[in-house]
Amino acid sequence: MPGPASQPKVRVVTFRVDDQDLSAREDETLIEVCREHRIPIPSLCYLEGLSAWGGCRLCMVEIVGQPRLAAACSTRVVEGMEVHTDTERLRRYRRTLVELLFAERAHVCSVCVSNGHCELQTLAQRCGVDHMRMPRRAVSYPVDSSHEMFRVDHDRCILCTRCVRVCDEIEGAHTWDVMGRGSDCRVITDMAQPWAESETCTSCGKCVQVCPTGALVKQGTSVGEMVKDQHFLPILARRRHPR
Amino acid sequence: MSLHRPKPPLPSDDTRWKLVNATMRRNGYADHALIETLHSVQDAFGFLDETALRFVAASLDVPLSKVFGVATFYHLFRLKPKGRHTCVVCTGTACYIKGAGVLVDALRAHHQVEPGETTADGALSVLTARCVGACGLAPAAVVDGEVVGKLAPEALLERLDQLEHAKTAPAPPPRARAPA
Amino acid sequence: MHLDDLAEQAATIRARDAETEHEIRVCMAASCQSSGSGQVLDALRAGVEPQTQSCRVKGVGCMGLCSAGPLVAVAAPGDTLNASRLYRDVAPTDAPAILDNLGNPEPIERLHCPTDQPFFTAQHRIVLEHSGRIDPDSLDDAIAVGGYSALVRALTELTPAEVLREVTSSGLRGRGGGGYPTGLKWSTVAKMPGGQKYVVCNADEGDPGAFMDRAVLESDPHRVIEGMAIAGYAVGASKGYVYVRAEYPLAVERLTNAIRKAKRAGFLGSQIADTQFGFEIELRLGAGAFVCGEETALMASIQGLRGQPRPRPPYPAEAGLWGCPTLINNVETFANIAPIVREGGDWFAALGTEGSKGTKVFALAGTIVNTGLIEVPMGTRLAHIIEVIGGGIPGGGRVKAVQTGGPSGGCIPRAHLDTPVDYDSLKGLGTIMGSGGMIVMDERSSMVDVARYFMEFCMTESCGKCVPCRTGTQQMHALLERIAAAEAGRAELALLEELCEVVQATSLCGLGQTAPNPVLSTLRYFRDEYESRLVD
Amino acid sequence: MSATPKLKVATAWLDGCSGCHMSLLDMDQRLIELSERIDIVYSPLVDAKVLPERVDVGILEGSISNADDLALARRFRAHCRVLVSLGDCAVNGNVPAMRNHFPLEQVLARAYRENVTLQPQLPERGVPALRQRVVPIHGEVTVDVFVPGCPPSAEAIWQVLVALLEGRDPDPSAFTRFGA
Repeated sequence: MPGPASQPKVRVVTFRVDDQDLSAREDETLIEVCREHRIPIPSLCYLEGLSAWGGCRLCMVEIVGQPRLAAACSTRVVEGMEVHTDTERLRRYRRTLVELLFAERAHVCSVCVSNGHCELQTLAQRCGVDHMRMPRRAVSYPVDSSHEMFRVDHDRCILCTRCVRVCDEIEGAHTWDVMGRGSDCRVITDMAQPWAESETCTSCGKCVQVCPTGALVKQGTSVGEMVKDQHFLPILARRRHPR
Repeated sequence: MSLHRPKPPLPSDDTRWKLVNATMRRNGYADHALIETLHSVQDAFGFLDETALRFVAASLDVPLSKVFGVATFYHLFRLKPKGRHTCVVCTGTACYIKGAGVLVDALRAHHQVEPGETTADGALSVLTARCVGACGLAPAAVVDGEVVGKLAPEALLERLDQLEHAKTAPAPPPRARAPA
Repeated sequence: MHLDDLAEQAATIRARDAETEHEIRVCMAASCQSSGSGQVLDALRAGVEPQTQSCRVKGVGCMGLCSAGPLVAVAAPGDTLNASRLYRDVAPTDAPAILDNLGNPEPIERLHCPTDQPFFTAQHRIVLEHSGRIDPDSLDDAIAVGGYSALVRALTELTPAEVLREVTSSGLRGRGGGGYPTGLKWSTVAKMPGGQKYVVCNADEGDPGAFMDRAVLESDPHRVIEGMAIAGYAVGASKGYVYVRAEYPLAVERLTNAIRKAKRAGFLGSQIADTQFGFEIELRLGAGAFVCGEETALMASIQGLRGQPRPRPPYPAEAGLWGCPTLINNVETFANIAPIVREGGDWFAALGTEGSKGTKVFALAGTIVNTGLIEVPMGTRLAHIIEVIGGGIPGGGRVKAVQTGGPSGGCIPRAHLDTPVDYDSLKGLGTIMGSGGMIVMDERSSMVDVARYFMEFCMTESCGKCVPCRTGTQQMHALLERIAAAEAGRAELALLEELCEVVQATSLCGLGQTAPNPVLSTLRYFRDEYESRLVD
Repeated sequence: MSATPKLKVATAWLDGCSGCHMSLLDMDQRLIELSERIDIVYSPLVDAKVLPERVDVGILEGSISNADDLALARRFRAHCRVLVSLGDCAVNGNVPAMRNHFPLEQVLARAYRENVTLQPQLPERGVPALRQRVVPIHGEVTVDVFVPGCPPSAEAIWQVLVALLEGRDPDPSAFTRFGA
């Protein structure tokens, strides 16, 4: 018999996105509103149900009157704002960012278990990236197949930290984190030991499901067989952190 | 909800653990004392090994991966023991313009060691630093904690040779082992 | 404690000091210490023992002319640096000669470093007013020259709003690089609803070639503490952190010492100057990460996390340390506060230019005769700083370019040396004021190589969080290596420029957004150096 | 139709599996339509053994992995007005470039010594020398059109050729992607 919850006063604001008049609660971010209204804004680190990270920079948009671009995932809507999400300049930046990601590690789509179901691959096609102008960085990382159910292939990791956040914020285990700095960053389990030896991993597999690429996958999958299922995330997020 | 959080026992009876513990106690075993505590481990033991990282993680109740993430993010933290002597070549702008690169090359050629590494015999660790603030003495290096400036490569090599021959600097104490 | 009590205490100390005829000041800042000033101090002390009353030997902070260290000044107590007799390149064996010469009207010729040369006379010292005069480890010395009088005055005679008004009217802008109006920043934090607030001093001076903050901390630490406490009073914060580079052990030691002494004397702690205001300062050490100079990364580091920036807003003034309103200023900014409160905001605003008030401390380094620390009014022409104060290029060579702002800045070519140094003029030239590093380069320096050097810096210091900075700096560095080695063609130069634009526009924090600056500025002024290396 | 001169097309496969050429043949009856509008003047699929002086469209499959690949890519660039990178190997190195993770000596040892039971030896005669690193075509010569895919579908290749025939800029991303 719950009484009326004392709602903090949240205003509703109106604004314009790509010539479309919209309204939303002022505590919502641009990307939330755009996704709700099916205005496509690319992102590889944002995922509904996880905290915003602001790392991939693909969701940058133009706000009229602001000299700098804004990341839609970490910008709240403001009364009267006018947003452009798909200008020629933004398209060019996004293409370059996707190219940079492809060139950073050995993303070889043809032999990836996520081929055909990979967010990076799909985004490349959508952005019109048909080649990389810069050479691929000459590094490679070992594949950790020690876990009986899952596998991590760092060559396919884009450091979006979705796995880190889902493990910390939803599962509560905080098995994953990031080690190192710059391009040498790597996602790690516990003390960067083989996944199977992790003392904190509950083998829940959420990290695998939220991974946008073929970096975290199920064992026993072959090329193109790894299909991710993320429908659980908004549901669990609401249960864990009721608004 | 407050769950009981037991403090882990000290990894060994090495008294240096007490210094580490004191840092954590002074900060109320709060998770934000992590970097301070890692500094104190490194001051006491010279580097951060797995035993220490696990002890700190358990004491401050910080996830292992987070501790490892922090320890590897900051360039000052070392996960391997240092050599008997260290030579930090300053590669700040002023030193760079005045030939820090030549110093690094000389060390590479003469001691077969890359910056960030220790010679095979454990005698010398070579590091680079982004400006030690002695721009007036460029190019400068810090040899066993002492800043030496206006260096020609020959002078630096000679100075390092003297260190090894003199053997005056005490070797760092051996790393404490946890009781089996 | 009343202002009168403090003034009386200062007078007593000065009177006691004045009983000594000569004061021998030995620079004990890091650079002179590296040249052996510690042994000089010991030798002088050993020699002076029998004479006691007539002569006092003390270690002091930076006197500025680092390239001539160890520096020793012979003065009457209370004398300014310029009024003293200065000796350069002093060795411990020179101690007897210096002591023997105390009464002589003529200085020792072979050691003498005249203080009537432009390096000293053309400066205007506010931040460094006591640097090189007082013993940084002595609270008495600080009090004797008026230390903490601004704090006590603020607490006992001014309301927080009045302090804010002085800081705002002074026109002081942040000295850490961005140049954000300090008064505005303070007011924002002050306006946030009560509860826990923090004051943070950013002493993570990471620009290679910059050592202003280090010198202030090593020479006059109480001044920074005083500035922070005044800030705490003005914005309603009771706790402060100094985030200082671990690479500066001497600064850490002196600051620790100063905080302890200030606390014991009641300038920190609860009920300061018998008022209800309390303020504590805690030191936090960095661990070698340039990006921690960025304010959100710095706060993450204080909280024991990886020093990775987060998107702003919320700004630290609204939600900073542990989500509380937090004021972050750099060392030099805090060092300006006590004089502003003491002399008034209008006094400060009368110095400098229209948009940039007061003075600025610069670290002069590179290919220049006088390497060291200088303080000049905003608006001083670059040529004046380099040719007159800095003494020009050794051997009379020509300046090719001056680099300001470190890895976030750019190179100013010789043709623009007539520019006045202020925030807006430098911005117009495609560089920034930055924290005050000023590297002079002569004709031998390759601008492509300079750009490559700074890009390597940004690449290794990138935290790895955002894609453009993490991978973009790495690709730009690879392109610069190829251009420097004459392996790249026109298409690669075009790609470099494209990457500059993308990294600048899309990076998460200031480190990434400004990382292309050294490339863009050298391309702007020295494009021919790039093009002459292209192969096609 | 026959009034307009036919487009001269040359194709070659470098370091690849020839799958992209198979995909080209997968066009089925459209090949007949194509044959009325283009002439294949040089290709592993036809008998002509000399690359004509002037070619309208050159299509390269595979990456540049050895000395012969490089020579052929350069010849194509010199002779072709429009150069097309066909397939992932040509566009980004794909599988052949996976050997870049290892030094060339290790790659050769693995292929010709460690995994060979009968008379293990490095081939020296009659084979082109492998280059240290595998690069996509545009790593060495300028490329005009990139058609990713492993292999690109017959439809994608058709669309690209039709666009070139009609003098339009092809938009391969509308029909194909990396790994497709």
